[in-house]
Amino acid sequence: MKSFLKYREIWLLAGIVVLIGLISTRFPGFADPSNLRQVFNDTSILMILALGQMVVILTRSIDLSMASNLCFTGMVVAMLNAAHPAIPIPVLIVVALAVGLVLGAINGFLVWRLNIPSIVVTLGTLTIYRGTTFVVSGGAWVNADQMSPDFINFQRVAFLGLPVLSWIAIIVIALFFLVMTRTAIGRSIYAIGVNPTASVYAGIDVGRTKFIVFCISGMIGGLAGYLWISRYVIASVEVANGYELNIIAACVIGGISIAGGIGSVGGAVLGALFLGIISNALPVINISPFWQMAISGSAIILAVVLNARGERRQGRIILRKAEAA
Amino acid sequence: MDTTAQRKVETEQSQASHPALSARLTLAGISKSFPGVRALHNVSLSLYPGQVTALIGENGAGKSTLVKIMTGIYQPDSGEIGIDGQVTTLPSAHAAFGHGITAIHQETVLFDDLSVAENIFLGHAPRSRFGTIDWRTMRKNAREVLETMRAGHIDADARLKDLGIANKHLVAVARAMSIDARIVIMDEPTAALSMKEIEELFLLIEFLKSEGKAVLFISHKFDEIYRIADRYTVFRDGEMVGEGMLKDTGQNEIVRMMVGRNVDHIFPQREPKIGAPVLSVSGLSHPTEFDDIGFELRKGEILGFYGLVGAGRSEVMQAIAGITRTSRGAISLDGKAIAPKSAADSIEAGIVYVPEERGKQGVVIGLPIFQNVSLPSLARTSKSGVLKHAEEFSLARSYTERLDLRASSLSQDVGTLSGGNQQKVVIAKWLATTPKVIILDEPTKGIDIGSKAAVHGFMAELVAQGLSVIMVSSELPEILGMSDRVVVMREGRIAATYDNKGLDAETLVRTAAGIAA
Amino acid sequence: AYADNVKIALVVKSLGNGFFDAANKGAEEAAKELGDVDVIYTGPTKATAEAQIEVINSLIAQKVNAIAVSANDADALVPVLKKAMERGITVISWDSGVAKEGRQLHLNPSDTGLIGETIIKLAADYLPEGGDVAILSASSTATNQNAWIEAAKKVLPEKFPKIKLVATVYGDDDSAKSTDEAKGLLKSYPNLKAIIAPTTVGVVAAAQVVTDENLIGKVNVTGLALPSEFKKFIDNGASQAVALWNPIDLGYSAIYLAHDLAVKKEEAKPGATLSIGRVGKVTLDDTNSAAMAPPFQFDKTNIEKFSKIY
Amino acid sequence: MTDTPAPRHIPDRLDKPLSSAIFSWEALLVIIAVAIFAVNSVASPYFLDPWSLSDLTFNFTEKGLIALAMALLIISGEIDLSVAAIVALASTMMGMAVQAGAGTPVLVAIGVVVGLGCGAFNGLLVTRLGLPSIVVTIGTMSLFRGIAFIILGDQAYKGYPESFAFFGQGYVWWVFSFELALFLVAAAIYWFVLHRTSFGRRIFAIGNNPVACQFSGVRVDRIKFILFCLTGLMSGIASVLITSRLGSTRPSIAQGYELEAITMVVLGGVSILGGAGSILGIVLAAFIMGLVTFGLGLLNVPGIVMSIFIGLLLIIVIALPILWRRLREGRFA
Ligand SMILES: Nc1ncnc2c1ncn2[C@@H]1O[C@H](COP(=O)(O)OP(=O)(O)OP(=O)(O)O)[C@@H](O)[C@H]1O
Ligand SMILES: Nc1ncnc2c1ncn2[C@@H]1O[C@H](COP(=O)(O)OP(=O)(O)OP(=O)(O)O)[C@@H](O)[C@H]1O
Ligand SMILES: [Mg+2]
Ligand SMILES: [Mg+2]
Repeated sequence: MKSFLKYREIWLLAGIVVLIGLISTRFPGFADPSNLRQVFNDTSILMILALGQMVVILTRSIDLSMASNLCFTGMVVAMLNAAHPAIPIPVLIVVALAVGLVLGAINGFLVWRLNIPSIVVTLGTLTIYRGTTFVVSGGAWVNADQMSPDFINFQRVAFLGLPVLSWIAIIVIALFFLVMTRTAIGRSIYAIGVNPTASVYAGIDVGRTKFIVFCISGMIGGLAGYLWISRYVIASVEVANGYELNIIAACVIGGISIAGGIGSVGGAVLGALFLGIISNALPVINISPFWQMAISGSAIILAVVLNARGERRQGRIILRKAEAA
Repeated sequence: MDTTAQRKVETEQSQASHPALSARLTLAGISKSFPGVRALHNVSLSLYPGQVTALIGENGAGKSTLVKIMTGIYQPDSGEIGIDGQVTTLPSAHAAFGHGITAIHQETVLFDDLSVAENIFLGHAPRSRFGTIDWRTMRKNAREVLETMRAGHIDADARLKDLGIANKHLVAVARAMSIDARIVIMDEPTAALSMKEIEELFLLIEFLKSEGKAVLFISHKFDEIYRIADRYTVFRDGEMVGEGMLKDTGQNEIVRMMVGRNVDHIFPQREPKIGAPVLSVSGLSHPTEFDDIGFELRKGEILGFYGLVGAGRSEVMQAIAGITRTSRGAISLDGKAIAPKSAADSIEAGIVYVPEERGKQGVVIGLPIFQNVSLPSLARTSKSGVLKHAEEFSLARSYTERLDLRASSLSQDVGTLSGGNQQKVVIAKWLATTPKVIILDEPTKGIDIGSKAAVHGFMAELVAQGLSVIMVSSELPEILGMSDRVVVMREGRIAATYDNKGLDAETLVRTAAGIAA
Repeated sequence: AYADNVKIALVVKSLGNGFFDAANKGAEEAAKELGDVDVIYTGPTKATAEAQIEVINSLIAQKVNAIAVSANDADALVPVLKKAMERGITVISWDSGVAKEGRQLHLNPSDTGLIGETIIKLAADYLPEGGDVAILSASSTATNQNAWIEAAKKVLPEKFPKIKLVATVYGDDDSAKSTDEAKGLLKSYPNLKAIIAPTTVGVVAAAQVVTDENLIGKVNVTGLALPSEFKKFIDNGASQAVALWNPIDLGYSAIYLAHDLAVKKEEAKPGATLSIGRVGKVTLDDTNSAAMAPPFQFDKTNIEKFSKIY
Repeated sequence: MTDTPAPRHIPDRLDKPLSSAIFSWEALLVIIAVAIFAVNSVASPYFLDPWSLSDLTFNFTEKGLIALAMALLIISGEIDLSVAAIVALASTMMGMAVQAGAGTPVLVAIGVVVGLGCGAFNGLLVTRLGLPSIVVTIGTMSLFRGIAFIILGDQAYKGYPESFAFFGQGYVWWVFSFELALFLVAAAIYWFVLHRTSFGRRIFAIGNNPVACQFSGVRVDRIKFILFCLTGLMSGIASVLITSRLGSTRPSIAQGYELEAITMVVLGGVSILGGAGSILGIVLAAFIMGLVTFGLGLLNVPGIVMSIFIGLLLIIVIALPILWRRLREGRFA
């Protein structure tokens, strides 16, 4: 019996193909490889963020502070760049990862050591991190002119036909895939989501694993912070306001169960891609922008309904077993 | 774990029949308290290689708590743990693992959405050269472990979710086997198993003994204890009250140690006054779980339902109680057709179902005892929707005291009660609805001998008052001792219905297993 | 003596916006000039009407003498501002207006019609042959943007017959959404010659997209932008020119007018002419609105200079 | 048979130590509220003014009304993130009715009914299809507000009748606004329902163990459905108030209210995991949030800095009892 997860992802992939097909009937160029490459690039940040959120959701937690973390880290990195344009970009990326890690670690620490539910912790830090961005920046923006050309262009450099941003996404996806399927920590993350009590009995340190998971989502938030700011070339307090829900929506559409333990890297990536395609396509197929919200809302509901369908319809089936025997 | 200061402790060998044998694990002077409850007080226990030690005690005596201390899940407030004569600590489940201590816990604790192989190897999966998990070797090893346990029929790639309950239990055992354990703890492993699987488990325990492992075996069933265990330790109210070799000690003596008095569990003598049919079921079917179920329950009768675990008895009962939907069939109560769509409907009609899985379906952990008891009877303990606390308390008291509940107050969270005492709350809760028909699904699962007698006595009282009882049980003595008639189910269908006059155990077992006499 | 100072609140759409910070500079300048004024520079961080109302409520409680507000919503603020006026507080709106019953006067940064015309003209100046243009606005609920777009549409047929406005989209003053919308425009209208973004977030996003897609020289981005934020794109050629009024003057004038109404008890009625210090004079129209000055254009020749100022 | 001894007597309840009352959540909130009140009075000379205090209540009444119903929903183990979107949709519908010439009673009815309808829609999705509510309502959050955007686009509805203004701007007596009065009355009703009725008891039970409740004859789905409807209804009522207070409707109305309402609920001591909480806590939390935002507003602290305070307050208030317990148990890490 083949794994059920694969089944779900194939459906999602099919859904995406159909979606692209539909869009192509109204906008022929949409399915061109060059355009799809661009859609992938445009969705890269969301994919990265969705992966970070995924590991958190898998452990039955949630990180509502990712977008605020992104905003804060982005601002820090942008200000650093504005003040010291000589700092090389790789160093800035390390700084972004480190700042994000610290913010994630704060969440993780509160969840781990004080046992506060993650939704409460991150509901709090959601406002705290964004507020701190305001304090740190004094409310001022960092704009394109203050950023160094390297800062802005790093992710845009083409390498083997793809911009660096796309490559970063590909590397992150590969890393997550490796970690989630091939390492003890990855499997612990699943185990905790499936059955936290059993995990304790199996010798997994649930608290510490949750801490690690928040560190991961924090680092991802930080990385996304740099990528976001250098992509949209403006750092302000408003950056990615409310984006946390998009990230969660991508996970949900990707079949990651909010109850933990179920979901895969492929699902998260496809879920993000699905949302990315919608937001990319609506403007080009001349659907009034006012419809966009309702459409993505409906897509989320549809995805949940379909996922739940697949998840159920599993009885014990005593009779059939009896017949087979 | 070697960093802890190590020091010799003298091992107690006072009554060991092999004075030369030294204990593999010794617990000395262990105490553990929870807020308001002293679970363990200055208890000691020794486990010897190649021997099975039975840990015996009433519900709430502290057995599971001790198991959790031995597996690093709880930390003792005081006391010493010695392994192979070295004092050590078990700060985490991982540390216990490292000492080769493994346990099958009272509540099955496994991972539904992971594969069988992963369930067995989670936390100690084989690694590849790069330090990543080697799935191929893991699956191979899983198959090997299952083979050695004679459970090769379990697919190592299957998701645990898709296994039957007994097979899940075997996976739990396989997990314990998969690490090279030196100390194996089994906390009521047989509670959810059928006869056949219990036999297989015992073979396994014999195998473990022969391999020189030290085994701790917890059960409330004396026949099992005497069959498999070599030595015993008895706990009462969190204290150790005796230990020794089973072959030197009679059951009555142990029971006296356990409860501090004589309990001779004989099933209550009843003078059944069987009346007209109360509940009749015909042609009841479910698309996938059971087919064409038909029987009658009469006034003042105890109808036993016997079968192997997974025969579908619980499913049928849940359908009668309105919890699962049926595809076909009719149910009538007192001659009137009923079609309950929810438990609320059936309770209103006068049929109650006392579920089998108490943690999941029975108690509401987080609410105090009295609120648990009054939950299905809220309509009676409130007036036009407004609660009347005094009535809730008196309702709760009258039922819990009759079942000899051990609790410090009725406002205590049920979650802080021991498994058996929770079961009493569960029974009290449904009895308090004053039903016409009560369906008890494994009513004495995990209940100690004294309370068992109380439950059985209570059942007898109920039918004497004119109630009708359906008792689903996998325990043969209970079925034979309590039922007026016995329905045997096999694979979702009724295999036979017997009158309990001169009925013998063998007939039942053969019918349940589908082996012709 | 300090307590006797006139307290004037400069309420902006949202804090942390370069435009309003510049306006505050002007406000402080006016306060210094007038001598007896304390400026309270405040506003919500989220650009919503509800948040702005909370701010105004606390200003009413502080018994400020005057409130000069740039509104997030022309209608939703009316009740609370009416309440302020009932409690004797002078209320004017500036930049983004409030409906007539909610304020004593409104100071437009510039004439609405003129802004509408300017944003089209900025595009048309560099399109002698004419062509397709599109507008990328802020949020669909922004009062002033909507008014400008309306005005722009009105002047198109007569004054700029060769310019074809093919679409109006909304980026919600959110970089990511504005970027998506700008990309969408470029995909849907391959012949697009200019994107007009009368909002500072949108114009930056559009210019960055044009830069990224190597369309500099093919698509011209224009609109309203703060020189300091936009300099890069004038420099790299993604934009030929943008326009804006002087936010410093705007803040200065708002405080001046509020002070005159609150202290000198000038009456705000249609036709009245009020002085705004060094900026000059304004005359109120029949909705009690006045326009400060025509928009000022920035291009390669002067962006360097102004980017240092605001 | 067995020589069973006489059954032991189990007392109703043990006497609780006084400290457990003193260190209850509500007590903690009262202390915080009083402290903030005192600080505000000292920090700003304008604070202790009846009209200021009255204006202050507008900062929380609408969200507070939603929080009351949300508290019940969260106690039952569900959540509704779509409340603010319901407010927007209900307001939009009222706006449409105004354009069609509806009078005040019809408007109120429409607001309430639309709210109820949206709540029922959420409830159906969650109970009938068995979907997780957090996900469903993330979806309906976009859907409901999306519909408002489709209807209104870049337009606004205004022209609400004079008499409609009373709900959001009127006063029942002196400085006591209609909104405040409504909030207090609603809080009293919710208190009674949650803490004194069998319905309330079932809500707690469901939050702790829905399966056991189902087996116990509690109509779990029906109760959850009712709670979603109630939450929708309260959002509808809040929509009437806020629309009346603003005198106009835009699709972006009440943006972000969902998180503020949830913050209020959590600050009020409701367990986000379900099964525990009290209405008194919610009322106190509502006042605290109003006091903090208004007090800082009087000092002209920017809103975003206030939000840092609220975020810190949330975490600290949740963390304090935990730290206190650890301190007492002597296992302070
Ligand atoms: N987490 C806990 N919090 C509070 N009290 C507890 C907790 N766990 C166990 N107890 C209490 O400790 C005592 C011992 O419980 P334990 O589960 O060890 O009993 P047991 O001997 O395993 O009983 P059973 O045969 O019913 O399983 C009981 O009084 C129980 O109420
Ligand atoms: N494959 C399974 N997965 C999960 N739970 C199971 C499975 N098989 C059995 N169970 C659980 O075990 C219990 C018994 O199952 P079932 O109703 O099929 O058999 P039964 O004849 O009533 O057996 P029992 O002797 O345990 O009462 C049920 O409550 C069910 O939830
Ligand atoms: Mg136990
Ligand atoms: Mg069963």
